[in-house]
Amino acid sequence: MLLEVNGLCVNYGRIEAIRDITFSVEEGEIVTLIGANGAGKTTTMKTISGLRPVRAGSVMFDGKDITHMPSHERPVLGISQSPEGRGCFVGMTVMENLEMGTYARPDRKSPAVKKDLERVFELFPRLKERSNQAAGSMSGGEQQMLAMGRALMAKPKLLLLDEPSMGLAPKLIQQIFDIVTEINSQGTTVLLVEQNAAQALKRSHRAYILETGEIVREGTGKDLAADPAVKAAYLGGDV
Amino acid sequence: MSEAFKDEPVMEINPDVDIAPEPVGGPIVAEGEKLLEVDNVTLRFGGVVALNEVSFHINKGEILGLIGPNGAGKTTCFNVMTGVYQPTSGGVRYLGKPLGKRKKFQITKLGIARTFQNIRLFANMTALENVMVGVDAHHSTGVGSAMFRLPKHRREEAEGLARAMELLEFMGLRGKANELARNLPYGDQRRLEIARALATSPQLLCLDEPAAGFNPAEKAKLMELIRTIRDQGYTVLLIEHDMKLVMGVTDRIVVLEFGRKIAEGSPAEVRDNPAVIAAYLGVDEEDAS
Amino acid sequence: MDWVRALPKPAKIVLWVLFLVFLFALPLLNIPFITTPDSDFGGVLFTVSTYVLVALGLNIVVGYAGLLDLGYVGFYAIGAYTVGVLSSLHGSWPWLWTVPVAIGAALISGILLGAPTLRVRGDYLAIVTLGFGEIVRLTLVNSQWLNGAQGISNIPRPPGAELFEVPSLDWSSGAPVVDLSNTTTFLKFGITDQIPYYWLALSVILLVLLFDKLVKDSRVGRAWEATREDEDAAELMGVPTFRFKLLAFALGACIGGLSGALFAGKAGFISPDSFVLLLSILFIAAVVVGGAGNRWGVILGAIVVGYFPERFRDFADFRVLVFGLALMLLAIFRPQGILPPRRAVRAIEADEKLEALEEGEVRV
Amino acid sequence: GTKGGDTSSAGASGGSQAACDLKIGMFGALTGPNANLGIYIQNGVNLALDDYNKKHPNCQVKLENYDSQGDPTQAPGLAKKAIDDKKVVGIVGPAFSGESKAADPLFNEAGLVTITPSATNPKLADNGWKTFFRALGNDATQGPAAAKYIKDTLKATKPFVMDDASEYGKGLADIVRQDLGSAVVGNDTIQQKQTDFSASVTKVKASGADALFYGGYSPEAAPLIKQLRDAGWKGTFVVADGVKDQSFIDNAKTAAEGTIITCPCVPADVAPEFAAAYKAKFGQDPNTYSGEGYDSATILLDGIAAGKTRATMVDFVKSYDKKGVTKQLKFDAKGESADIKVYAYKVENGKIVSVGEIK
Amino acid sequence: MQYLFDNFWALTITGLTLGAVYALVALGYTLVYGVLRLINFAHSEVFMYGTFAALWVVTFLGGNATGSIAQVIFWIAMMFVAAMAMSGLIAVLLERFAYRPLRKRNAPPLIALISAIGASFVLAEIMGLREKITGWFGLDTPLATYVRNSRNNAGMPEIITPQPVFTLGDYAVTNVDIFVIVGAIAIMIMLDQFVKRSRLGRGIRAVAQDPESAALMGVNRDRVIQVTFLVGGVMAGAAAAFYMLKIGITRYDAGFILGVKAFTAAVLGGIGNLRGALLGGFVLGLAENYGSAIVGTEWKDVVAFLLLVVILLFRPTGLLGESLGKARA
Ligand SMILES: Nc1ncnc2c1ncn2[C@@H]1O[C@H](COP(=O)(O)OP(=O)(O)OP(=O)(O)O)[C@@H](O)[C@H]1O
Ligand SMILES: Nc1ncnc2c1ncn2[C@@H]1O[C@H](COP(=O)(O)OP(=O)(O)OP(=O)(O)O)[C@@H](O)[C@H]1O
Ligand SMILES: [Mg+2]
Ligand SMILES: [Mg+2]
Repeated sequence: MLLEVNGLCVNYGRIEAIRDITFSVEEGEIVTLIGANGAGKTTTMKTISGLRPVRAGSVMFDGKDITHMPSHERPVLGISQSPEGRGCFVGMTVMENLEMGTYARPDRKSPAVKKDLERVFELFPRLKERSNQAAGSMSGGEQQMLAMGRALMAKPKLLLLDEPSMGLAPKLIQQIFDIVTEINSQGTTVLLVEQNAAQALKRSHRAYILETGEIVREGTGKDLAADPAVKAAYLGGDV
Repeated sequence: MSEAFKDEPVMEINPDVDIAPEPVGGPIVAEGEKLLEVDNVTLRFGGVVALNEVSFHINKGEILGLIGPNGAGKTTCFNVMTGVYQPTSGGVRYLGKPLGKRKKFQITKLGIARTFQNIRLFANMTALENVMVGVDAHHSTGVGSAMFRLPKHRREEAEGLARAMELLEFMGLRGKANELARNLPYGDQRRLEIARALATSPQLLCLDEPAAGFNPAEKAKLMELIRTIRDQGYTVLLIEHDMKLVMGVTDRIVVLEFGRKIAEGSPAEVRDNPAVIAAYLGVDEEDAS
Repeated sequence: MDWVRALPKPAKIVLWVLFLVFLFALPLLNIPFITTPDSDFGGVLFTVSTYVLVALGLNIVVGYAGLLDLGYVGFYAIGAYTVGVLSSLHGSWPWLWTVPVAIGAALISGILLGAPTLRVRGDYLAIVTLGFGEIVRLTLVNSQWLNGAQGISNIPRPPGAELFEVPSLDWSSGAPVVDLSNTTTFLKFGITDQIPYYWLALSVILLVLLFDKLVKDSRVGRAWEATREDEDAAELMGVPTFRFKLLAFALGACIGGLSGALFAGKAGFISPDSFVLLLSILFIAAVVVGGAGNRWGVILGAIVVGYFPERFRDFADFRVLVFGLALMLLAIFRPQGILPPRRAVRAIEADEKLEALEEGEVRV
Repeated sequence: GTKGGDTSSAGASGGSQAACDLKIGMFGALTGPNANLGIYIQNGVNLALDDYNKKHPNCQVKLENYDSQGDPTQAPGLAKKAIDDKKVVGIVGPAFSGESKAADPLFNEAGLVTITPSATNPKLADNGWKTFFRALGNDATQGPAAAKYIKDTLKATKPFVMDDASEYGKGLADIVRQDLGSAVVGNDTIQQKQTDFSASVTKVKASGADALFYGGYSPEAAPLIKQLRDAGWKGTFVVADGVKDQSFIDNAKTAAEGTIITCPCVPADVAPEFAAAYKAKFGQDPNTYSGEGYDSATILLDGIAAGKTRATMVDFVKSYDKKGVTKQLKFDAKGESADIKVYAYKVENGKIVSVGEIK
Repeated sequence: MQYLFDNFWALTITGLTLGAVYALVALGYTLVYGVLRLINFAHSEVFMYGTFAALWVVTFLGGNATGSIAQVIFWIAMMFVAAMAMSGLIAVLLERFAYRPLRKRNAPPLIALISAIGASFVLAEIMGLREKITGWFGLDTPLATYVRNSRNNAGMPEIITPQPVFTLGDYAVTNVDIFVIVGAIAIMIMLDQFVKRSRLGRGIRAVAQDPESAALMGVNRDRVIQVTFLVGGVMAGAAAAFYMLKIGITRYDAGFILGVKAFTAAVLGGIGNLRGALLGGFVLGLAENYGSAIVGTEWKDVVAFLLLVVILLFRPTGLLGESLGKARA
């Protein structure tokens, strides 16, 4: 198991954002969390990357208990997140943002970094075009690409993607999912949060459905995608 | 909805509440006539041409979709229309008159209101106060009338409060009137943004990706909301990437790519336009919905 | 405070009236421990009142409109000097006439300073205003027309009447005894007795408080708050943010000028030494420590900053040190101020719960 | 200490015998940045009090301190406090001119006598305050003396005059300017707390001045002369009593050598007994205005010994005429010292030595 | 005006030496502002402690005007080491006790300003009361040389007399002038390189712009902030050493005015921008000297502030202010 989440509870003040959730991600998998607004998906992601303190439960990564590890130490282990709302460094250029992605990489001075940069530019030519533009002046979708590119630059073992398709054009959404599949096939484990559930389920090995802070269902991507109840609630069957 | 899932409190609106724009003076065009014209607008940021000789117009009473790939210039277009940026060349005409170098707040007073791609509420004010700020756009109470509680002040406060409560009621936010904006759930915040924009009694309401981060069920609700808003007498300009929503709600669509207009027409026309498919929709369209 | 809110309206009014009477009687009551042992209590109360007044004015600028003004003492000085110049140095106007002119002069200087600088980004405003405060002081020191460092003496006192004598209390025997030998003449603005000046300042504070409340609870107050929260968004919602910022600045300046005029009328002598940069900083401290944006909070803050150094003169040389420590501790333990503004209260409650939970969790 | 006990109340009215629980006040900066001057005065006052209390073991007088920190805004509250304390029959102070302006109107109104040992602004005496007395010469006497010294003794032909824009410094410098007249080759004003004087140094050097009169205090005088010497200026530095302070030499080091200091204060050798007693008690030589402090207190104590009360003290001081450690203690109608001498001092080998009276 | 031209070089060189000190102190403001978006009001005290460290170490080592070249170099070196160490230490303590507790409580930025003001009072007063405080431990007599008259000026023994090296116009440029100007620029180049090489600069900006995202990238926020304070402090220490070489006299409240000036310099150059601090410092130093030559020395500070206002009107983010950093509507 690369990631094991056990009985996790997280609060915002009195609000219990997630209650006793347990799930795991195997090395090499794509696992998706789906759920309505406010179900606690983002909170789960933030907790895994250490941005939210844990009230109860534990998070294990690669066999190591990281429940209380400070967030900035986790990228060193190989956890990288593309946060919801992008979180680009608005005052830095696109290039500097991408370089920030390598901040915690032990091999940040090696030529491998250059290769990765080329790869990101290949995936998102717009970023190459605009490598000297301030991230804050990029369009919403461009910033989303940048956030994803930055996460890729970290060469993580576990990539956390929080709604990577938000604000992207339909054509690009396809591409994003292709990219996710591709980097996964190259060995990166992915934990994905998506509103675009149909696409996400199709491409993931397993998925969990989160509802008001609890996991209410789990299964393989295909099974869930075929489940009529899931279809009705999350896949945009006719409402 | 299947009983397998608890009944999620998907945003419920009260479409029957009357929230028609307050008559705030000035000329009003008839239904179906040109409300706003974007006329040959070009905008450059250094080397980047964000808008390149873009022209289109919005008719009174319609829902116009503005779509295009990321970075095509849609948000920039909003920014030009609301006075955030001055176009390098060309201009915007509203009710037949150029906007010129008007300040942002003056344009709002003329009747153009907007929401933001990233939510920008007044986070530490209550929902009601957020909406009241919008209502205040057409008020003129100053220090003097507030200090002496002149009749003008009292009338404006009373009317403003009534309208703000109506808007909250309409959006289904009445119960949250006294919550701080920053404590509202995401969906409520999106709706509060719309309420705040409506509070300025705009002729034209510009929505920038209002459905971002919504799931299909929520998107369907939003679609309904947008229609109701139009039916109450507003004209709506909508930026959105969700094709189902755009196709379902708009009367007409303008497509931008690399700052240029590449297509314009009814949803059906645009959907089948090969240039739009190539630039924006992608081939595997059925999959995207 | 909640139990006050729960009371019926007549009871509330009675409470308020009693409280006001108590405030006016404070310098006569000579309550042990509260009364400053090492400096005249009436004088200290007057000083505290000027702090309160200034803090109320600065609160409009800092607390409501969110503009960091580190040069507020400049307006205070302009108010005082206007009075000094017109009533003593270059004219012989009665004090009362000079007050509106002082307010006007502060207003104009507020607009002159604000118009060009309020367009500057928020953080930069701090240093620009700080510079303004220094420019005012340096001008006072170096301008011969304003009598330079010598300052202005013989400023006339406010007009008064001598109606009746008010006795004070004496506690030296342990219990309060009415002391008829130590009385204050109502309403004689004399030289030695400072209590009538306190009464004057207190009355002005009440007026300003009323003004503050009326203006804050209106479109103007909302516009300030919106501007502070997100200037661009406010502008796009139809708020002419620049105008409102300038308005806040000008109103703040007026109140600063008014406090200066009061100070000049009581002191009778002013010099540039009374308007040092440090005062600006203490003013800001009063507002922030009390709770920027909450008028009751800033009043408390002003009392902390104005009263405690006088009450604890025993610390002698260690006064400033202790004061500095107190500021640090207040900042750490009341980060939102002593009485945070209403909007923050709910947020804090949530945050505090969260903190408690988090702390619990760490120990687990 | 012993208290007067039963005799105390009788004394006040008797007229011949002293009341026994009276106090005198010391008003000035005892803490804060300007505390030094206040403490030198306080030492002098304490010495006088010791002398008195030794002679009147059964009828001690106490000292009440009013620590204004030199701040005019704090002064009125303290003055009121002193006035309200009916046992206080006289005040030594206020020490500075600014606080005097703020506090003296109160003392005047209350009829509480003040003898200032150090506030030298000439205009203080022009306010018609009945309770105002000054135990030393004011700047109007010191200024001309300084100008005279520059003209006659130094024979400077190109004097430069500088001040610190303070009431004291500028007032003094203006008098010097006036007396030197057209000979002055340049003027400059610096600000208190300034530490870098490069612009002024350039100005002095460019003027070719052979003497510089500086009206101000030692915290600025020390770095000023240091920077002038560093820049190679060779003229004579002339300052007034505000700089007469060992710290000036400690800080300016060798640059202070040769500095001329004028002061309406007596050199230690004029009152050797006082100097010895002071040294014995405080472990150092008497400093600026210690002697004046001693004299001022002595006048008030003599008044107490003569059975004066607050109400009668003013007339007592007015008609006082005795030799003190600094001069003949006698006041004119405005409260100014009738017997004023200005002395010149010089910094030699790290010490301030007297070079005699300026006549 | 004529006077300005006649003494141009004298005003320029002395303005530059002063500007160098401003610039070094300004760095501390700029660095901290860059990461925390707040005015580190107590930075002036960090500088002031450096001046005392320099003074004490020279006094302790028995520095005097007649030392050999080697001795003088040793004294100066020790001065810098002591001042930089002391200022660095104070800056780190300041961060630890005045800022970190607030950050942990998510305090609004304004309250941090108050905490800083409080800390500034505390630090200045501790220095101003050092005689009394050491007195509690009976140390005031043995340490008399260091603590006596603690409210007064304290002068450093002269270890180097300015010697003219060459003349520019009619101004004899001294060894001290050259040392201060060249030294300050050299130190700033070193800092610039350090910030680049160490990723510190990027870490600072990342933390400033989005602390959460920065943590996701592996940036240790507390560490970055601490190092920022340390570096700012060390720079202030260097400034303090230069200042003592040139002015030679300090006092417990010597930091205040210099701090205000340095902060002005930081804003002038574009706060948050290291090179801006350098430029701002020199511009301010020169402007003060030229300004006082034109309108009179007493208006020196007025000139400085007016210049600031004018520059901000035309360049709202300072001379070299970042054009980046604005979020979009
Ligand atoms: N900063 C916050 N303060 C208080 N409550 C919060 C905060 N952030 C989230 N919450 C609450 O926690 C719950 C879970 O939120 P979370 O953001 O994890 O949901 P989500 O599943 O990611 O939703 P979305 O689809 O909107 O991104 C919600 O009820 C939300 O209102
Ligand atoms: N201030 C600016 N400086 C430089 N380039 C800018 C600026 N603002 C926008 N741009 C560029 O202009 C182009 C249009 O941006 P805009 O935000 O209008 O795109 P959009 O159509 O809204 O895209 P999205 O769907 O991703 O939000 C983008 O390439 C963007 O990078
Ligand atoms: Mg989310
Ligand atoms: Mg956009």
